[in-house]
Amino acid sequence: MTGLIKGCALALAATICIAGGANAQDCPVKLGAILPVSGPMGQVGERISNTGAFAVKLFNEAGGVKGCPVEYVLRDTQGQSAIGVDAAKSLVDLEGVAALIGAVSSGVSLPVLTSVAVPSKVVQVSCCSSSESFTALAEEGKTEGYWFRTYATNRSQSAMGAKLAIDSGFKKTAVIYVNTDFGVGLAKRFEDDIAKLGGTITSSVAYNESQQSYRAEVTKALEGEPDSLFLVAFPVDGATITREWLALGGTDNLIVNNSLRSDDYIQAVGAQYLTNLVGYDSAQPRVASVDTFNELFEAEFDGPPDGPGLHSVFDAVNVVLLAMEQSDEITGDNIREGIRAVTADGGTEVYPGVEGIQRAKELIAAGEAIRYVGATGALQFDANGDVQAPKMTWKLDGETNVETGYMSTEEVAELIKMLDAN
Amino acid sequence: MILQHTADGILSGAIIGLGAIGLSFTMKILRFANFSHSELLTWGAYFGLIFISVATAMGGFGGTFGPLSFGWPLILALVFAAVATSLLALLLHHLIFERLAKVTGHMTMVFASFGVALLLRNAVLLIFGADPIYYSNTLQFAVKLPGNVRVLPDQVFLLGLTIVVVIALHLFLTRSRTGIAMRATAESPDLARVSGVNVNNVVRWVWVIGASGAAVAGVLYGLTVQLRPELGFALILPLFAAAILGGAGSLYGAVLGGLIVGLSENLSVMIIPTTYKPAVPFLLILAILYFRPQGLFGEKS
Amino acid sequence: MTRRLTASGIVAGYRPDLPILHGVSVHVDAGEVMTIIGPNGAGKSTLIKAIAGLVTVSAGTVEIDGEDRTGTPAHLLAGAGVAYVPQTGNVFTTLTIRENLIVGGAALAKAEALARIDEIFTQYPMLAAKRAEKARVLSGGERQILAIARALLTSPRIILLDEPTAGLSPMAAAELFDLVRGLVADGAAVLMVEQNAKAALKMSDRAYVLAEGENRIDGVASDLLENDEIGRIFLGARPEDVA
Amino acid sequence: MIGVLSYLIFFLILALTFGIAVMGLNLQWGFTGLFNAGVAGFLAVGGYTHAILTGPARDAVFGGFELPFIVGLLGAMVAAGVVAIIVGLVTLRLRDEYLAVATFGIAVSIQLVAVNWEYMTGGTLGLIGIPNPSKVLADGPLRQNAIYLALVVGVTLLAYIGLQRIVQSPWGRVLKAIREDEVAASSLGKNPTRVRLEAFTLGCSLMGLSGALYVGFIGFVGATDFLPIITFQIWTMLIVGGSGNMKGAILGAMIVWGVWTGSGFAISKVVAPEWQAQSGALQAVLIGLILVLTLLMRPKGMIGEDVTVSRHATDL
Repeated sequence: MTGLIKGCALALAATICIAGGANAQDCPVKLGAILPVSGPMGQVGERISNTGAFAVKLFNEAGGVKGCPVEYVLRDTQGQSAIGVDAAKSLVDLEGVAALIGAVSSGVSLPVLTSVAVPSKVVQVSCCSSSESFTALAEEGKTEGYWFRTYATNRSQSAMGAKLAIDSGFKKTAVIYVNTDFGVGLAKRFEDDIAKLGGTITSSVAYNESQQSYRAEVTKALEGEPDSLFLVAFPVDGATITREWLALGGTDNLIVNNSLRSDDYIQAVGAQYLTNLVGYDSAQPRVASVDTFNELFEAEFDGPPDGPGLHSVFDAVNVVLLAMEQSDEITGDNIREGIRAVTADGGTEVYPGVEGIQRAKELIAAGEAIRYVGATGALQFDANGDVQAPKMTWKLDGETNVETGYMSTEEVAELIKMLDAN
Repeated sequence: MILQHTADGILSGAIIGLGAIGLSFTMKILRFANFSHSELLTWGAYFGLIFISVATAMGGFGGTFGPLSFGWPLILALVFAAVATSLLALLLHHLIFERLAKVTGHMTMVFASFGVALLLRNAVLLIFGADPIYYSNTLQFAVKLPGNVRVLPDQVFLLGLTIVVVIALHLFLTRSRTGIAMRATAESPDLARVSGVNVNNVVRWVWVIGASGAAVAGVLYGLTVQLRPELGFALILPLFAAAILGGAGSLYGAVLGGLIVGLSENLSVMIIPTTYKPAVPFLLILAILYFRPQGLFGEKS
Repeated sequence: MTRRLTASGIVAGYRPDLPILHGVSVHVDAGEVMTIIGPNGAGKSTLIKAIAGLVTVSAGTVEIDGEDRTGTPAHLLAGAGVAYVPQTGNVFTTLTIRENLIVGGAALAKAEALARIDEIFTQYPMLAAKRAEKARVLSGGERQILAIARALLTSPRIILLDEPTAGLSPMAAAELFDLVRGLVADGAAVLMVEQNAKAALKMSDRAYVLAEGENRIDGVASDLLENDEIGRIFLGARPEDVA
Repeated sequence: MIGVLSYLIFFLILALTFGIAVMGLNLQWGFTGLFNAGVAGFLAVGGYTHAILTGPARDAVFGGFELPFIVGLLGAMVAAGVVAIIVGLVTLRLRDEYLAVATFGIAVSIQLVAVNWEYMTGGTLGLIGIPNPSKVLADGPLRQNAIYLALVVGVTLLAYIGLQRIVQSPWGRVLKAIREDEVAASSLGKNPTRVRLEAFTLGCSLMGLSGALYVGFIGFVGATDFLPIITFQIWTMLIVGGSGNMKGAILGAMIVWGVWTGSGFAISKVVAPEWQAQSGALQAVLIGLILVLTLLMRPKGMIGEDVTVSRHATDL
């Protein structure tokens, strides 16, 4: 067994070496991020990560948390659960972070939550995980309140998709959806919702991600001669499917889910082929805070913040940092309470950006309540850590996407209530 | 819809068949399952992209052929990709596989091929990024054939090119001394050696043919769909299924195997959920290994 | 008389740590048929493969026409006038007869090879008649002839035969031995491994007896036919080995 | 230093959990010469079985038997073993590289089943709330993880000692004989196919056990937990540690998992966040390089085989 003991010693030494910098000092304040910057979700993950880093940068320009600069410590999950869990654990234990941003896919966020965040009493805020399993876990009390997400769940998305199809006058809709918890959940709900609104589904076809071609799926979805296609996909695969769909003679009456409101998707397909496309997206409420974020983002990245998870990761970072600012001592428990405090009704509204954050810090210092209103508008976390968001609909005008409709949080809630009642 | 699925199957089968030729030869002559072969498709596609980008930057050669979405640059890109991918394969052979073959057994080379696959795939990611790329952003619309079947003109070209490649390879294998030596080596390397065949040379030719086939398949695949770093990786099982189905070392076997795999995949969605489609090549592998381990065209050992 | 082949102190095996030959020495002169006999597992085939360059020689030397060729790759030996016909799998069954011969001429320039193939076809009309057929259709005896014809294509000076008569009818075996005698008459040297010791000794000039990877006895073939010790060496082996 | 200790415990839990699968693979490859390219599939079978047996009941999903932890572990071994027997009966008489391709396909197919068979696996949502026994026994993540580590160490030792006995038994010698020369082994009256099947099954059971320990620790199992790349990671562990040696298997697991997490840690320290997408690819390149270089420079791994017998020298 000497080899084994040597191995242990080696691993121990290595861990201590690399952990040399870790300690419990107050400055800088560390914020952990676990995101898939490489692997199948790399393209999406990288933009999300950069936006998160941007939020931290702005916060630091406003003076940081409690006078300390914030360090954004990113670890790559590569989309693998074991690597994500390990990364989260090392952020918590070795870097001493009190809050985690991430992950993107629910398959990584869930194990991180159950095996790292909750046991270590660390807050985890995801920008993008949409699985209904989180709500179920929270209802069972197993998240202990450490779980939040700034991303609206599937319920409102399917309702929007169905409403959009009916409002556009489509009668027979085909569905092609990504075979993940996100896509499956959304497609199922959509089928129910559109039936209640009087539409029909000609076929509903799941696809596995990262295939080179989707001819078989597209051909199958073309059966029954649909007059429209509801596409639930991410930009890369979504573009492939759309191109094959159009090339094979599919209708250009497309309804797309929120993650396809992205330049990557539109450029890859070609805007000239997408004149009849309609889409919806969460967020973008009619408040100044959203414009503030959009301007900040454009100035930093030379392009609009179109793409999945960008608004929501920005807000995830901000609510966590404000919650830290609000706390006497930066602990997971305090952040957990703080997030609810800085998003509670009745506080003075504060916006993102250097000035907004500075104002928030002044108010907190003065002992006044604040209400953060950010890139996704006024966040309202329910008991399970979920948010509802207002919705918008959009289409393309030339190469740029323009808003065609808006539903406030209340209107969305009413739509869902109507659908659920039938 | 069965006609449409059949047409789709034949067209995707042609690409799988082209890609599988090299894999089949590697399994037979180099005697190991090369899991990095599919990455040569990826590299071939990206080499083609480099050529087209440079050609376009230099003013291009202008125009497209009739209903096809491309012109001369793509034809030349096919040649360039085949040459460049062959050089890459020879480099891998020289740096890794040849050395390993000297010191260890062929199964160790399978391990190594997995490592090489990981290296090649991530190198593409590093150099070209994860975003999908198109040779041409113009969308080509399908032509309606009798029986309500829709095919893209590019895909018809692809099918034709596959037939040309197979005929050329057939002539090479039956007419040239190198081709005959290659078939001899496939059957018995030792007997070939004592007959005066330089087996090392033959092995290099195997890499060149395999890499060229992979490069052509990769470019054509990139043409009909798009380029991304996982292009080849997603095809591993279909390629192996085609090679094993046809019988290791068999040219026609690989191409026919590719067609069968393409057809089965596309027709399968009529009876099973589309999400189980990736398992179809695997089921074919199991079936053929169970009933006819030497493959359809393979020689019994 | 010219010394064609000298192998001295050969140590060889399929794995470096498990040598099968422990220092075997043999030599063959021009115009000579030399036979190696011995019980199963004596290392006869290994020796012949070591000389042909198929088995790595870890100690000892192989000289061909006075030149040290130890460790030369098999395909270069073929060009240097060494021909080897293995016991099994001695033709390419998936190739046509003509293609088999083309492979046999791999070490020659193309025109020369084609000319030699024509000569062979004149010499063996049976092969010419079936030139476009796959070798797998040939009978055992026909395959043996094709195998030797393929080996002869380079006009070798040293011919290594591993059990050429295995599986052949007595008549076919006799024909084959005639063929072999004809080869040495033209100045080649033949080194042959045979299980059929008696028949082989009858048509050989000299012979070596190997056992357990070592030289045991050697001498003029006709003397060995009467040597009692041979029986003892073969004891424990299958009875037909000494038949 | 509490943090370092806490992370170290966590690291060892995962590394040793993988180590058990590496030992299973070692039995198959290092001792029997069986090329199993479907490790991820057998981990998944074990993980899901454990989750089904020990997890809480859910609507519209099979299972939720809430059985004791140990039953989950044993059940995982049995399930993985049964799958191995079915797979083995079809594939084990094949040539090596066909076995590699077939097992690779099995892993892909098992993952497809995991994603799509909602009634059994929870589909894309996975199975949540799998109880971790250490949570009942102690308070606080450090103590809980320490208890779980003790459990994993115990299981690792059991597996190690058991395997050592097995490979040194007459049966173990038959394994090596088959690996070295199948024809010779069968001429000695051993049925190589049967012995290979036994070794394959036992090795896969260990992979099932490893999957169960992982799921029991994480408390969740989902379809993305057992991607094909896991197979590659487990292999690299075996090659780096040295195949044919159980100590090497465990050591290799620690080294490779250490490099993987260590390089991730180092990248997060050194590389600016906006460049990390490239770094992730570099990390994969690093592991690929380690594997290829180990094969080229040190084919016997960190620890060579117990008894040196040169291997597969006759393969070519």
